[in-house]
Amino acid sequence: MSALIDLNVSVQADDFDVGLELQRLRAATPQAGALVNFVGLVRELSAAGQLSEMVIEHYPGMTEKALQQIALQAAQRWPLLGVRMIHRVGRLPAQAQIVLVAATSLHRQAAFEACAFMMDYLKTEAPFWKKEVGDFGQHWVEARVSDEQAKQQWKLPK
Amino acid sequence: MSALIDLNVSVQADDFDVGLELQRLRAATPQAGALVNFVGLVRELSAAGQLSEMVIEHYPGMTEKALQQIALQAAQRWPLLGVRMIHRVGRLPAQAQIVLVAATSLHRQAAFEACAFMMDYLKTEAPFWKKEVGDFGQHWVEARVSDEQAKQQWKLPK
Amino acid sequence: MNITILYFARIKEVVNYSSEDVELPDGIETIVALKSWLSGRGDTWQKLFSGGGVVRAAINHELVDDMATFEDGDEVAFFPPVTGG
Amino acid sequence: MNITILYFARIKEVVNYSSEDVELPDGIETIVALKSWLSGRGDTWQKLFSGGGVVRAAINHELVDDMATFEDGDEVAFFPPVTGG
Repeated sequence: MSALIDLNVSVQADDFDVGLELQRLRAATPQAGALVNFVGLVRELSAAGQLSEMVIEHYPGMTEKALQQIALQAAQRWPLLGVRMIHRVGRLPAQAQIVLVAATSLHRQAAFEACAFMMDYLKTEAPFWKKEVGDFGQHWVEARVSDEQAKQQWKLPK
Repeated sequence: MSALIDLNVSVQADDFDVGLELQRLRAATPQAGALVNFVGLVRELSAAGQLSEMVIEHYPGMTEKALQQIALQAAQRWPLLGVRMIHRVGRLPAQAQIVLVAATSLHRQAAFEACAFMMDYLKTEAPFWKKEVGDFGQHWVEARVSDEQAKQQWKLPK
Repeated sequence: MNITILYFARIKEVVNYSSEDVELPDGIETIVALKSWLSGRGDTWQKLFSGGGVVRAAINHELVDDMATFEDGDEVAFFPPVTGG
Repeated sequence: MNITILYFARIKEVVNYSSEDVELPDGIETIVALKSWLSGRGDTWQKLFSGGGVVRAAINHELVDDMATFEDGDEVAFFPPVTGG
């Protein structure tokens, strides 16, 4: 099934330019008919209160591998042409971009499902941890049961 | 359910800048935590053969209304913050951008599902017709049964 | 009553024009009745509205089914299943 | 055997350092045995690995469960459930 032509994964402190990243992905997979992408953003209003910044810690070395494995798993399930994943680490202000997941395919369903799948797996398997800092002090974000449940929905019957 | 802050629909001959459109959508909905977007592209290799151009006809007046209705339906089902839809018409070369559908929301599931929903409805309810021109001559693209089936999956039990 | 009829895509090419204003005889007020009345114009029209492919309709920019009714001054459109996106 | 242990996020803050090289007594070769051995260091460690919250583990960058085994020279990591994205 996998005919992935372009796979690009990056963990970085720097911000990214969504338009530019999508252009590169399209240039690498010119036969694509569909492109879907997700951007995750730092919300100003967290569950705890007004947020001043988000600090993202990660496990260098493992994060890149985890993202690649997630992309390859997606490419085994859907006929994807290209995948681009970027996850930022370090200190991010409110409204900052945290993560980009993008996929190209011939038809839209593959790209839609693969992007949702990759985000559900990224949320539960890639070693990133968020700390929220704001008028409430600072605390580590708790893992959400709903994210684990979202992942479970993708399990294939054995 | 609907708290849509920003809804922007456009039918145009001109190309669009995805990065810029997403920036505008984000600026209009700064509280968003998730952004999902779809871009549909002219495939060089169609079912009929090598394509030189795609010609898209539409029903002026009805298209804009149809897109708006689709966006409002989505906003009734999911807690969306903003929606941007652009559909091009006229003559488009291979690899050109045809359509953009983007949504912002607090959490990712709403934006993912709403974008897939809007594309399934756009494909089956918005009055656009594609003609393919290539080494095979030219012909109108046939509606796909799979698009109609995709739409049926969103029907709510009565 | 008087209505405007628009044709799009393959259907526009078959009938060879994109719009017309028509005066309808009494009793023609549903899409199905209009299709039947237009079919009386000859082979091309008959073939278009019978079996040869699905023809969708809109009244004043709203997608409708065959039983929908229109009124004097309405804009009715006929077109093939849509293929945008 | 000798392994390197890494700690991340909340767990790093609790144990107060981010990595250590340890020499393990014979028989400590699964994640669950390692957790138990580390718990012997005192209250902080005991509380960390018992009930007080889920501690996830990785061996050489692969997520593993409690029954997974490691070997001499491996890198073992302990961390809370991940919250990226």
